[in-house]
Amino acid sequence: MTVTDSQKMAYVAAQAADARVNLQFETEDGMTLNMGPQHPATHGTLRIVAQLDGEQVVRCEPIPGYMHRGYEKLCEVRTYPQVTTLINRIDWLGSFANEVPFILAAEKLMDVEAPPRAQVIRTILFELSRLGNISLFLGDLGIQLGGITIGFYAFRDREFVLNQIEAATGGRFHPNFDRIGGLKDDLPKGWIAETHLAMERMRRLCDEFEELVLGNEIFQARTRGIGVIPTDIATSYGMSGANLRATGVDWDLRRDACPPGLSYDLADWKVWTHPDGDSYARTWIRLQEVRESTHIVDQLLDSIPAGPIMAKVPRIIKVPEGEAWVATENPLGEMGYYVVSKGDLVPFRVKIRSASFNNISVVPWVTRGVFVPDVITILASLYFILGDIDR
Amino acid sequence: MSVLAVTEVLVAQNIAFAIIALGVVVAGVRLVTTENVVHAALWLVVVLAGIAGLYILLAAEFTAIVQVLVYIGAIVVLFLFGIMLTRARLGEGETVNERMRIPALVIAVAMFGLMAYSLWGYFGSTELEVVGRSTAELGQTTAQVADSLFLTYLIPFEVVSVLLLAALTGAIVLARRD
Amino acid sequence: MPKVPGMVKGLGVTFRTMVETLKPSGGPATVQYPHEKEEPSPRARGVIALHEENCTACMLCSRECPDWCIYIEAHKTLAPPRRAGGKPRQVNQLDRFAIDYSLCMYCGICVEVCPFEALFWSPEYEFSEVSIADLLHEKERLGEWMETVPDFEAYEAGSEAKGKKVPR
Amino acid sequence: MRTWLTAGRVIRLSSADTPTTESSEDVVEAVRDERREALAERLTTVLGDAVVETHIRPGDDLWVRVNREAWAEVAEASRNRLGLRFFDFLSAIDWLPSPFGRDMDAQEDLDAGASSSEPAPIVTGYAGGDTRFQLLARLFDIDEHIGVTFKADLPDEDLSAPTWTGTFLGAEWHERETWEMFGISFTGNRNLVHLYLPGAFEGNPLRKDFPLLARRVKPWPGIVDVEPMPGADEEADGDEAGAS
Amino acid sequence: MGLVESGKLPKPLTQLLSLSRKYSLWVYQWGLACCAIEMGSAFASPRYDVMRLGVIPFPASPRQADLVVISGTVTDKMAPAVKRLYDQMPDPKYVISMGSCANCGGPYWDSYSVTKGVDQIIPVDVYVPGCPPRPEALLEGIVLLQERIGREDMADRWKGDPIVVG
Amino acid sequence: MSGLIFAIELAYWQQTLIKVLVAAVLIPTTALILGIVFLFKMMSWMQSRMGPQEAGPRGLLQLAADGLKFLQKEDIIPDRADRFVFKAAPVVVLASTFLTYVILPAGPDLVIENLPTGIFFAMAVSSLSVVGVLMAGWASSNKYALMGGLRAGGQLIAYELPLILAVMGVVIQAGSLSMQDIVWAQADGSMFGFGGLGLPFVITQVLAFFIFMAAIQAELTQPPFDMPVAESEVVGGFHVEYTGFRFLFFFLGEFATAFAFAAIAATLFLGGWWVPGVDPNSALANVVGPIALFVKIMVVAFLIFWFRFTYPRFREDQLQRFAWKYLIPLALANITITGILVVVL
Amino acid sequence: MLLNQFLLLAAVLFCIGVYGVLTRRNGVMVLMSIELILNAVNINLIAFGTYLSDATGQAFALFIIAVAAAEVGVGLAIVLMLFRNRRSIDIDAVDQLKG
Amino acid sequence: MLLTDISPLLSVTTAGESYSDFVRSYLTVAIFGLLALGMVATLLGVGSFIRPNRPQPGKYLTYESGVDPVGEAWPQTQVRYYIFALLFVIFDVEAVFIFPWATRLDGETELVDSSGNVFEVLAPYGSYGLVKMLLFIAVLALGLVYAWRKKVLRWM
Ligand code: SF4
Ligand code: SF4
Ligand code: SF4
Repeated sequence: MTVTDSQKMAYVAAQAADARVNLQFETEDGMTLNMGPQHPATHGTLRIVAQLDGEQVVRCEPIPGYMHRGYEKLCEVRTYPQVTTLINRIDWLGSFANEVPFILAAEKLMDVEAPPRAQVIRTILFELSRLGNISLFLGDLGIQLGGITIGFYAFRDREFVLNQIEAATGGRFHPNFDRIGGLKDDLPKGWIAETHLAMERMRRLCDEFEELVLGNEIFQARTRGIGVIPTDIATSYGMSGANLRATGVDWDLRRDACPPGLSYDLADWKVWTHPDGDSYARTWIRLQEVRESTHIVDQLLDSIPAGPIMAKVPRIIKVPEGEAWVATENPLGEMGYYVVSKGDLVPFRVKIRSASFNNISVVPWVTRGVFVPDVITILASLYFILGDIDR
Repeated sequence: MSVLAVTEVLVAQNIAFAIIALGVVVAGVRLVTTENVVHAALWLVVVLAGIAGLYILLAAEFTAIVQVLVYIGAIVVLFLFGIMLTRARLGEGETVNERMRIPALVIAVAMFGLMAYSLWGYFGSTELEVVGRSTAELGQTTAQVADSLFLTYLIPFEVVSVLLLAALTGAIVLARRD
Repeated sequence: MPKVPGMVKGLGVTFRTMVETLKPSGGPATVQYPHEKEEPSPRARGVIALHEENCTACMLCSRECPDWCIYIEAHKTLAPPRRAGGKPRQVNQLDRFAIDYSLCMYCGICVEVCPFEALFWSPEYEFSEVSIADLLHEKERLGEWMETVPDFEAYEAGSEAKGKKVPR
Repeated sequence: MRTWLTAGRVIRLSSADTPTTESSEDVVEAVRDERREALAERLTTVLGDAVVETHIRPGDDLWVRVNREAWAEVAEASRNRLGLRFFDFLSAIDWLPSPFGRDMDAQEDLDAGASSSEPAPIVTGYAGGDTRFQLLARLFDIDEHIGVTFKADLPDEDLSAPTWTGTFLGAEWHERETWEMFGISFTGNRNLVHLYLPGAFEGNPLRKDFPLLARRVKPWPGIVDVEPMPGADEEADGDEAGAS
Repeated sequence: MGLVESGKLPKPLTQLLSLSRKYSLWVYQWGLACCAIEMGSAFASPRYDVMRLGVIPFPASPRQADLVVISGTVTDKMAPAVKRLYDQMPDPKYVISMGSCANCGGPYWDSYSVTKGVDQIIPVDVYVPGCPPRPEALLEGIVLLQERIGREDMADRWKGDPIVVG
Repeated sequence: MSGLIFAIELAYWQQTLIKVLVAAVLIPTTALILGIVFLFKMMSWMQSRMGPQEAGPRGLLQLAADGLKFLQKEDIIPDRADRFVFKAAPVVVLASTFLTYVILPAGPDLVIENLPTGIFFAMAVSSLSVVGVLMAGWASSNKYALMGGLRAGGQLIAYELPLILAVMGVVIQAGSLSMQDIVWAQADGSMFGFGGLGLPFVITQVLAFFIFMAAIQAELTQPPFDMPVAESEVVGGFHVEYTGFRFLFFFLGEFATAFAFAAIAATLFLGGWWVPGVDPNSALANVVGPIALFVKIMVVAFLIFWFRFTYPRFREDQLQRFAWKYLIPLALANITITGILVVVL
Repeated sequence: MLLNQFLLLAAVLFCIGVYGVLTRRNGVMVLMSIELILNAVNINLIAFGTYLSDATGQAFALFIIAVAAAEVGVGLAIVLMLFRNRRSIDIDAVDQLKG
Repeated sequence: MLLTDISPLLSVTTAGESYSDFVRSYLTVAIFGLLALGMVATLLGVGSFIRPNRPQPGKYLTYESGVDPVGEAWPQTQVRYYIFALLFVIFDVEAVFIFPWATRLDGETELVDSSGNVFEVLAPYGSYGLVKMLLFIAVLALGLVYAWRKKVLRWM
């Protein structure tokens, strides 16, 4: 096996970059702890460099980029349908939710609107991807804290949600199901009933999580009062989603600024907030969110209107000139696309505002002075997906 | 007890003693000469374990186990923590005071000569009469140690508690970061 | 520190699960993979099958594929007329049709854009290879996948979508 | 049916009082958007000359183009005086039309490539613009549910702007990203180092003139392999023409 | 010098040894991108339960691993780490490349920051196609690998040329 | 008697040989049993799956396959490691485990050596593993290993104390340090004048039992006390650099130690090899004893692993606090109360 | 076994300890050498205890172990304090401080 | 080891056994210690015949999550472990003193000579001994309280 020259160069370059970071952190006393790029606590490929005094963190810097795949550039050379299938890999756990804001932005520019049936199904799938995403959070949090069993339960019950997503869209992970002006296909027979059952399973998972982890005194001791983020810090970092709601801000894009094209107003549900802003609060909020999501899905399933699933759009999609910003409440937080079109087959510029990027940039601030084990809980409770940070 | 058996026990004892003594002395020498402080602590473990073996040979079971429990299990650990706290570097060569080496050697050898001379003079080839007696007869069972501690030396025993308390408070005051 | 209830409840959950797993009626959630296989849903995007007769080598799939992983070679020939008496049509004769499954991102765009219903999704997923070159499926292999293509399922109530048929 | 504990404040039901403040759907018909106009007005009064141009798409969004020099004050004033406390993102746009088109080897793209020899005119988007590079940032008011997209022109010869990190802590990473992707530097942000790319990476990927090598090197499978034959092609060609 | 390397071990013994390697593949918990989640499903979901096959996902450090599943996108920034961690695994070691990204760049074949296939930096034993491959597909890849291990020539594997980078 | 010395001498070597062989087979076997039954099977069941299935019938040979596999793994000693200490560390840990087995009685005569200071000896040798762990952590010259080793060291010593102090209550009641005597004391005891069931000390020493269980959980670095080996932080802790069989020594050593501790707990609190209804003086006790002990050990081990698979982990300082603020004062109180009761009653 | 075996071994250890105390500049090493000396004393105590068939030897050995524990505790604390304040555990440096 | 020799039922603890038996039983202990070494050596020795050895650059680098190791091999740690270790040492010593006391608190102890005859019976300590030990424990508990109050039981 040989290695190409470019590979060699990249190798050397990357080593040099790593070394520089190390140098920066190397000081007279204390020790520099490197977590990642391969480290179980960093979901793969985030790198955390922490300068320690004993077990206390003096300075901690996340180093992203190990998963940078260049979406924004790639979007400029792909047609709109091709972009749809690419961007659902950003937050790979809530793939369908990634497609939606982009599609909505394109719809806004083209001035089309999906038919009601498509809107409701879209919303259902959006919530299903949220379930698939956050249920993994619940499991992963347990694993990070040493209670591995809940991880298995989460994976077990998550399968039911994935099954439903696959049955409808054909992809467990990357559905590529959302289309400008509607959806690719209609639901298969029997899907609604089965989804109801899956929701039951999810609620059971929530109960199990509550009993196994959330109610556990050890867990509470590990998370309460750890990693407190005050509201103004959160907004100044642009944190969003459950992380923001855990600081007491009553703000949910689904309710407060739902872009046209999603039908959250058909369901009766609740936005939860928690005043503490600590790791526990973030976990708690997400747990409640899962429960609310199951209720939203249940309600929407019963109110799918009959009708077409696709509005009239030209076969070859050319989006008229203009700029549009659409943000939705994705599982990880606010995800927005700023789409600039020049009336071409391809978008001129797509700025992807992903939630984790902002959420995780708070890490240096919040980990100052905490202990190494707390870094793990804080990271786990902030909940990030590497693809969502690095894009 | 047959003559054969007594000799055999004696031989076994002496072999054991020889092995242990050799180990202890070698480890002790390595302990004071090694450059690496962590290695020194580990040599100390060898010395201490060897000495525990000696205690067993002397039928002092309880102290032997205390030796393992307190010395190896606690004091060495304390040493290791202390070393890791002070960032013991490898091979720095600065740990030995070169100036003192020869004088120290002279002093040590001289002291040993003096002691050996006087010990030999006093005790000559006094036998330790252990074979064929029970540990109780040797006065070394745990129960007898307990009686010695709690009946005979009660005051020192209580003083030990105060001493430990003092050491504890003192060390906390010293080691606390203010 | 540890109050009893929360920790005891947790013990209950794990114990319950264990009992459930061991109960003959409950059983584990496991599918014993190599011995028994779970049927993926009919829409699952496992592998793309090619119905060669339908393909006109129009290149649409190849053009729209974001990964450029469909290789098509064709040449023009004359085909017998559709209706009796008509004049012979000029058609593209497919020489090569290959999908590089090591590169394909399983997005389904090719299947979607094909105007002649020549490409289908099959939920098959067992085609790992020891050598990466074997992941380039030529049209014969793609044709074999056709057998595994499931029929389209019916739609949920209230749908206006029309069901299609899989050519066999 | 909710049996689980409630914690934290009691929260209103979304459907009970979906806030009337957000009215994007209701005012689609409306030509005017009073809320955004009022905000634009306030911005102009607070920022004074710094505002170069504003643009409103009724019921959708507000674009404000400001002076580069006032870039830092814009953030400060927006956050402290206008209530735009939520920091969404900060980035930039390169308005240069891509010299490579879609970077496909396809016929139509080769044409685009050909035309790139003489630079195509730069056309900027909403709220106008005079330069190739434009900063782009978005702030949001969580209480009023209204957001503003800020833009600022950057002259080619001095691609730099004051930093926002003094006001929005989260801007640091965004500025690093922008620096890395566009080569725009931010005075005051001392931490401008590579965020995503390996340290020795050269070039600014999001600039339009940064080529994607793989797309240029790999032969496009569909085009190369077909020998074009003289003579008309019926249905397929029509589609292709449309697809281009 | 190992006996195996010289190929002098009797047949039944090598078979036994191969059998043990086949059924004890400690796999290194390391995911790179979306595929990692499907790998996680295969490892941690009771529905797939990779432990049945003797693939034990305990080790978090490469030192105790036999198998690494490169699941996801390898970026140029990540490539040295991939290589390093592969190096740090003790021989005999196996690699499964999971998903289009790891196979040859996948959806990011034209990206400026993605390595076009992990086999450019480390040798791969089995390629699992998919984006992401279903957990079952990974299981199939593992079964394939196990078959391969079952009949591999130990002497060859032991002697295989070391790969040198840079 | 004296004439037999020579014969006994021979018998001693024969006996010792037998003992060594038995131990050499038994100790790994116990580790394998615990590993298979609890780590692979029970854990899987608790997570609603099946665990290993393919290796051997129902996957029961999984660990055997693992062992054989690890034998074939390359032996890597990192460049920066301190080679000698690196190699010695597993031996120390293993020796600590082996020595604990010496005093475990499986029947009235089935004991390797019935030392008069039995339980005290066990406590002392189990504290040796701290040194081994610190050696491993330090010698790897790896940050995770060092942090893990120090954490483990700090934790092992913190919980060594509750362990020792919890034993004290039993010792007071039994009036002896010998493991056999403790079993006899339980066999001879009576509950409210009813001697049929004896008096397993778990009844009088509930508090001590609780403390003991918590402490062995910590000594085994199992959740909720597994911060030293936490995978999500220090990537396995002190054995992060160990490969192949050297790693397996730690891995299996952990289970062998778990077995030994479970056996100690079973002996101290559940009556050890003694079964109600079997005359402890009869030869039958030597047959039933090991079985009874095994069952009791499995019960205790089940508890240990049940906790392990259920709880998240404490933070390092929390578990230290837990030991110093709760377990140790409780254990001291337990000694006091037991002492008072024993003297007064 | 001769009593002298033990006594002489103790003497050797004692002298090694003395050598260590004199030559080592590292505070921790000095403490370890002191442990050697204390252990030498303990061997003597126990040997005499056994010789005289009396548990007193062990009792005193226990006391010495307790004292040793206290000594190491305080001694290391002092070394640590020195290290914290002066970033060195060279005890000669302390002398210089005095002089 | 044999099934025949049944120990007599004990009502009071005896202390002492023949010196030879005593030393011999500890010989077994030593042998078991060596057994660990022997096992490690044997298994690694066997392994060396069948395991591969393929030195490669990078293989012997310290593992640090896939990047170059940072800083010194043996970095410094912190003080709090020291205090815990110290506390442990002190209390360990205390525990050591409690053990002999615990065996003697209740029940007589018979001392036997080498031929198994009881030559002395030690009386239990009873309440007198209890008070002494409680005093001892109380003094040290004071130390724990002190440490607690000084807040060294939490991480500093
Ligand atoms: S599925 Fe997508 S990537 Fe794969 S061949 Fe079809 S269009 Fe190309
Ligand atoms: S789009 Fe369909 S008909 Fe056209 S080339 Fe592809 S498979 Fe053939
Ligand atoms: S192959 Fe597909 S699913 Fe896997 S990492 Fe790449 S993009 Fe994600």
